[in-house]
Amino acid sequence: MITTPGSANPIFVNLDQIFVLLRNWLIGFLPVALRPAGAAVLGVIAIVCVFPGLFALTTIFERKGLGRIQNRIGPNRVGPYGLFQPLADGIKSLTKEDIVPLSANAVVHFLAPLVLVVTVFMGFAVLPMGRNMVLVDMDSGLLFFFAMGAATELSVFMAGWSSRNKYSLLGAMRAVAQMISYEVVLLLSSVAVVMITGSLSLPKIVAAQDQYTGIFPHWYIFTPWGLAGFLMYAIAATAETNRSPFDLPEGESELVAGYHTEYSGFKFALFFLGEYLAMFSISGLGTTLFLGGWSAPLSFLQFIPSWFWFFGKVMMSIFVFIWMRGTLPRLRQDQLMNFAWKFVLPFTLLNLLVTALWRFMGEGWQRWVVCTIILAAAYVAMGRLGMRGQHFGRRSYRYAE
Amino acid sequence: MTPIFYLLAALTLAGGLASVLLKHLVHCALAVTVAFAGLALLFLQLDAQFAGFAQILVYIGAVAILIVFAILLTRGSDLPKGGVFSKTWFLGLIIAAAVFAVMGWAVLASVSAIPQQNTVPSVTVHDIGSALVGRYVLPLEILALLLTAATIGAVIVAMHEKARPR
Amino acid sequence: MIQESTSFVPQFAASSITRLLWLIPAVPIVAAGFIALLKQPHRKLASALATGSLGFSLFLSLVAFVHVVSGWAHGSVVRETVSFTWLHFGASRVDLGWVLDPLAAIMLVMVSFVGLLIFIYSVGYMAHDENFTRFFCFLSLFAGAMLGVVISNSLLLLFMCWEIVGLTSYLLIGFWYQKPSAAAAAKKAFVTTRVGDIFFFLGIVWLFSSTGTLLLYNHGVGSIEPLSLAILSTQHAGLGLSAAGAIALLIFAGAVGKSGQLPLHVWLPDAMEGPTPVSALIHAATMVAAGVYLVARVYPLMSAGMPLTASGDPAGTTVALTVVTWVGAATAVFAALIAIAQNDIKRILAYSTVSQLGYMMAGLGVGGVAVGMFHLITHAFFKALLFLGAGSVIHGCHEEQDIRRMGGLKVDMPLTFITYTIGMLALCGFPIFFSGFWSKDGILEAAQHWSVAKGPFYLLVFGALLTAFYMTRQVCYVFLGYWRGHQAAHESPKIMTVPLAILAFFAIALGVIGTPAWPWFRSFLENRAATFSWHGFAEPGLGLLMLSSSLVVFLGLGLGWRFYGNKSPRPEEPDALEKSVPWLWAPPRDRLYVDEFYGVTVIAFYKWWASVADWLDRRVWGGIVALVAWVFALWAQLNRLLDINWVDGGFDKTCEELSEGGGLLASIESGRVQNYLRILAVAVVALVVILFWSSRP
Amino acid sequence: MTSMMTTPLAGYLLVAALLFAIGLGGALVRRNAILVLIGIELMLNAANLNLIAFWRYGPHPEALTGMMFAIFSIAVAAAEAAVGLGLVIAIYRHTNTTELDKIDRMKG
Repeated sequence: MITTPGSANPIFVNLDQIFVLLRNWLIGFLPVALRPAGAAVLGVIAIVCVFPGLFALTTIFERKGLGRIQNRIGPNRVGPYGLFQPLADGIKSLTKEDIVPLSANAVVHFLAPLVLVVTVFMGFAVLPMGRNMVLVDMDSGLLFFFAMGAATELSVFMAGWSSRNKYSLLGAMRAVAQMISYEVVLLLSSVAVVMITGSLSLPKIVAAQDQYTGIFPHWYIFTPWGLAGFLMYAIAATAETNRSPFDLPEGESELVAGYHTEYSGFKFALFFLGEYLAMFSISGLGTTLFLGGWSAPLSFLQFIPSWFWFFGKVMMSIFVFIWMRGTLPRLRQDQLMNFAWKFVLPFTLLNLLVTALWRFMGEGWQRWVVCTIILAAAYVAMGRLGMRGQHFGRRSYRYAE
Repeated sequence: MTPIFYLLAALTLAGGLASVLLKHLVHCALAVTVAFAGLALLFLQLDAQFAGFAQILVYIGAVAILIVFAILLTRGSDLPKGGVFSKTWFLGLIIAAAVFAVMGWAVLASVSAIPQQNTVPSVTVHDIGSALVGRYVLPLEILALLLTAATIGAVIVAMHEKARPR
Repeated sequence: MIQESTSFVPQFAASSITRLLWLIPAVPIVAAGFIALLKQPHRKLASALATGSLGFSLFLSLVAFVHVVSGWAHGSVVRETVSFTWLHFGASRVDLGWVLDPLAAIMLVMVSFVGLLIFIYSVGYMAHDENFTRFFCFLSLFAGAMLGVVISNSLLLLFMCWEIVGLTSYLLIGFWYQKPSAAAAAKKAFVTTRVGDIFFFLGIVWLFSSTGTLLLYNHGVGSIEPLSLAILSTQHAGLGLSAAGAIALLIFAGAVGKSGQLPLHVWLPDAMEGPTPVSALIHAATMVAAGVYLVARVYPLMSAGMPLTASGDPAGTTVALTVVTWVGAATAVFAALIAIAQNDIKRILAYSTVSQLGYMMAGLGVGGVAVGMFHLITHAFFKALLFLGAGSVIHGCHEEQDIRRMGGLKVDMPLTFITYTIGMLALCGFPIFFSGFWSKDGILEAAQHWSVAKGPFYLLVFGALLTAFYMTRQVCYVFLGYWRGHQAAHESPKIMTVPLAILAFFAIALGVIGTPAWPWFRSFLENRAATFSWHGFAEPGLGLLMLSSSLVVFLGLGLGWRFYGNKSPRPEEPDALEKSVPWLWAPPRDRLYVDEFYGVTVIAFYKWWASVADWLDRRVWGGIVALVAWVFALWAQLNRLLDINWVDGGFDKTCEELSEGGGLLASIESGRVQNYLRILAVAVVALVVILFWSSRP
Repeated sequence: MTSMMTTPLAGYLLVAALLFAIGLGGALVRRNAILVLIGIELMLNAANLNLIAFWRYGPHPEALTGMMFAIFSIAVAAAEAAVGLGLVIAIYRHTNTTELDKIDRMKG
């Protein structure tokens, strides 16, 4: 699926399509028969290079940002303002001894981080990162993405089980339970978008949102069902990537480090990488589904290249992740599960109904009113219902004072 | 018959065999996951993209995880004392072989009658969706009912004796 | 409730009070229903409900009475009826209804007034009983049913209320059913009155089949109105009786049962086992009077075919009335005789009641409705007074009923003494000042003029003598002399003495309306203008009669004083009369052997019959049954042998085979899943192989 | 044998048959109930492979029959796995074992 940029200015068009042009120029050196394979290889290389770099950047930003939130400086030794810290960390993890516990199941222990990283990388294949910038324009791209996401759970289990460590196993079980619970929500909130777009192909979904009324875009987040779906998606994504406040599987105070307690050196770095890549990919999907993907937020900003918007939105999402991590306390396991099955899931199912209503009510202001009212009423009612019988005492800051 | 087919078939069968023969139950579960993945790839090879991804999503993402959970909840990861194979394993083997023989015979005996259609079918997800809510809407609804019932049933069966003091 | 609907028999304009007449019995009955739902702690509410409802009934009765009196004063005959159809079957139908005429009006006032006083009295008397609310429930039900009897215009409705009265009488006599004697008395009362009721019911059925209606008054077509009576009195029923006479006798049998007349009087003295207010209400003032009232109500039937003089006065009598007269007179003397030798204060009063009821019956027989009814009314007041006084005495003497263990109570219980004495003098017929004198005198006068025989007159005079004698005896024993009981007696509370005082007032004052000078009562009942003139006393023979009856009373009083005055005998000492004439003493003490007579006749016969039936059952029918059973048992044995050797044998063999086969099959069902799977796989293989081989080209 | 395997469909069918046999064998020879379930899953998957293969090489792929069968079968298999494993867990709680030759009591 080839789309043309909205701006007519050739400079901006070329800037927008610069990576596509670059690839086309590069595969021009290959014989025609090998060109598709070459394009694929180039795409894979690009992804494999870009996202780990982004990962490095993100770690330093996260540590700095968290430091800022927690009123400290953060890393500041390596390079200017500690900017080369990720490099130092990378070198360190590569040179550290790879420890495998004696009773561990060595093969599984070795395979677990690989499976994780590979499946997470696979997910990027279907994400449109800019206009015409998608590795595989698959008809059922969304399904592929979730299929790959489902496979990561297995790697988590493999890591936890093979370590032969109680903490690891418990962390893995928690992680798997949590991921399964929230994956349902993740999927169902995405289904709403599919219902409206009528396609599982991510480029088509973005293209459907790349339209404007006046200067405002047709992003799905700007509809009642889209907003509700996006909020549910964001919650589920946070849980799916084991980020705070849903970071129970790695709760340091209880489980040391969860399923990768027994990992060190490069394997640990792979896990670390895998988690951040998962964060990127899930942010990318969220961006694609609800935030208009690579489309510009206002119509007159279309001259700015589409890939800039995509990565900008992803980084904004990452910022929100970091922000939440620095702000919210960790949940309890039962709270987490109750929240998933008793609030988020029912609300997402209702959102599906509302989406169907939206789809079949036709154009007009009525559907805005009806859908908003239903969702707001459901939100209030379910919130009240969920909070019934819950009593919060006055918060005590005994230790903080 | 492409090399990729042989590769995938070998992977699948190896996964299946390993899942049956390995001593450790968790290894079996992981091996069966490999078999599932191989099957999914075979589906892709057969141009059934949707079915392939659904296979991964359901079997690797759900069934394999369920199996693993069941293993851990029943302490299946410990090795049993009396060996993993039943006393009548030889009989079982013969029966399985007989089944394969019969089926293989059936397949090979009917090669000439097997239809042959080598054009790649152009089936999109959209078509599948339309078929699901069109021609196959009744099975779909029944399936939804079945899944709901199964969910409730599984929950009830699994929590049934929770109240009994251990 | 009764609506103005098509089932209403068209009426001439009945006054509104007549339309509302049904409320008089209905309100107490509904109140009884409410009280039945109350628990024991709600005593006040229960008593308030009962007395309130009866007070309401009294108010309505007074309104009805005033309505009738004013109608009578204007010279019109007041007999208003309201009726409605209860049942249709085929061509015939049963109408029920109520009537308001002078007879009903006067009875209504009497029953509700005396009843109300007794209700009030009961609040004090039963205050400590643990079944207080039940008592008032029964009392209320009784009062309602009794009022229903009074207003009934249909013999069937009357009979229903009559039976409810019987039921409540049973319940109230047996109120203290823990006492075996009370339970037995209740049973006796119930069974004995049933005997009379059967005849009564037969009479009703006969009447219905003859006249086709059970309404008494129905604008000329009622069953006791001239049209029907003319037919009835010409029909012959055998034994020289007309149909009217026969029916009247059957109905009278019911009255005999209810009013304790001679053959069936045995239950009444025993009924004294009930609480004293019950004795006063049921067995003195109202229920027993129902029999008399019934005879009065159907008096036209009783007197059907009576020869009349040219002026319309009765010139003879009928068979039915003759029987009524003789039975009444005999009862009067018979019961008075027994009363002489009784020692239980209530039992004496009970026999006195029987005796007085005899007077009423005789009065009805010889003098018509007015004579009998006047004695009924006065008797109701003074007998209620006496019973309540006796209750007060019993209450004050700590539930002591034996007059030999009392004495000297005039000091301890002055109010009771005064009122009791008034009642006693009224009962004796003390001249001039007491109502009893005038009513009894009326009866005696009528008896003297009775054309058929003089026997009843002499019997009644003798009864008056005996009455004065035994009442004197009782009063001397109870109030004079010195105290012979265990604990000191005490006066009763106000709630009991005030009704006594009111009743005492009426025991004196009621005589005014029945003197020969101003026969208001008689005129009222007979629909004549009441005129006052001293010439009433100037009737030939009347002065002599009054004088002689007064003399008889004084003689009785004097004899009583002679034997018992101020003696204060010890309880274990023989009676004064027994000491002087011992041969005369034993029969009345033993109640003239009536119970024993029944014991050796009726009851013995039933026992003999029962034993015969028992023998028949055991020997004859039992033998036949046993024979049949034996035949069947033999057949069953044969069957059993057949079963065991033939059927069972074959069946067992089959079962064995089956269970063996089942065992074989069960060994496949090992419970091992893999076994099943294996078998399944083998079966599939076999199936496929067979399939392919069979379809080989 | 290779000479007979002239068509790709036959190859897929043979692979499916072999997978089925492996699954059956696993279900027959292993003692653990969970493994029996794994074997059953394998058999189901072999059937799915058959269905997909027939759909792909059948005369009317656009009718989607085989594909739909496979998709429904996948969904049913998920339900079957959930209930089956729930049963295994319940049985384990009851008898404290998952070894099938020890679980042969016919009443609870």
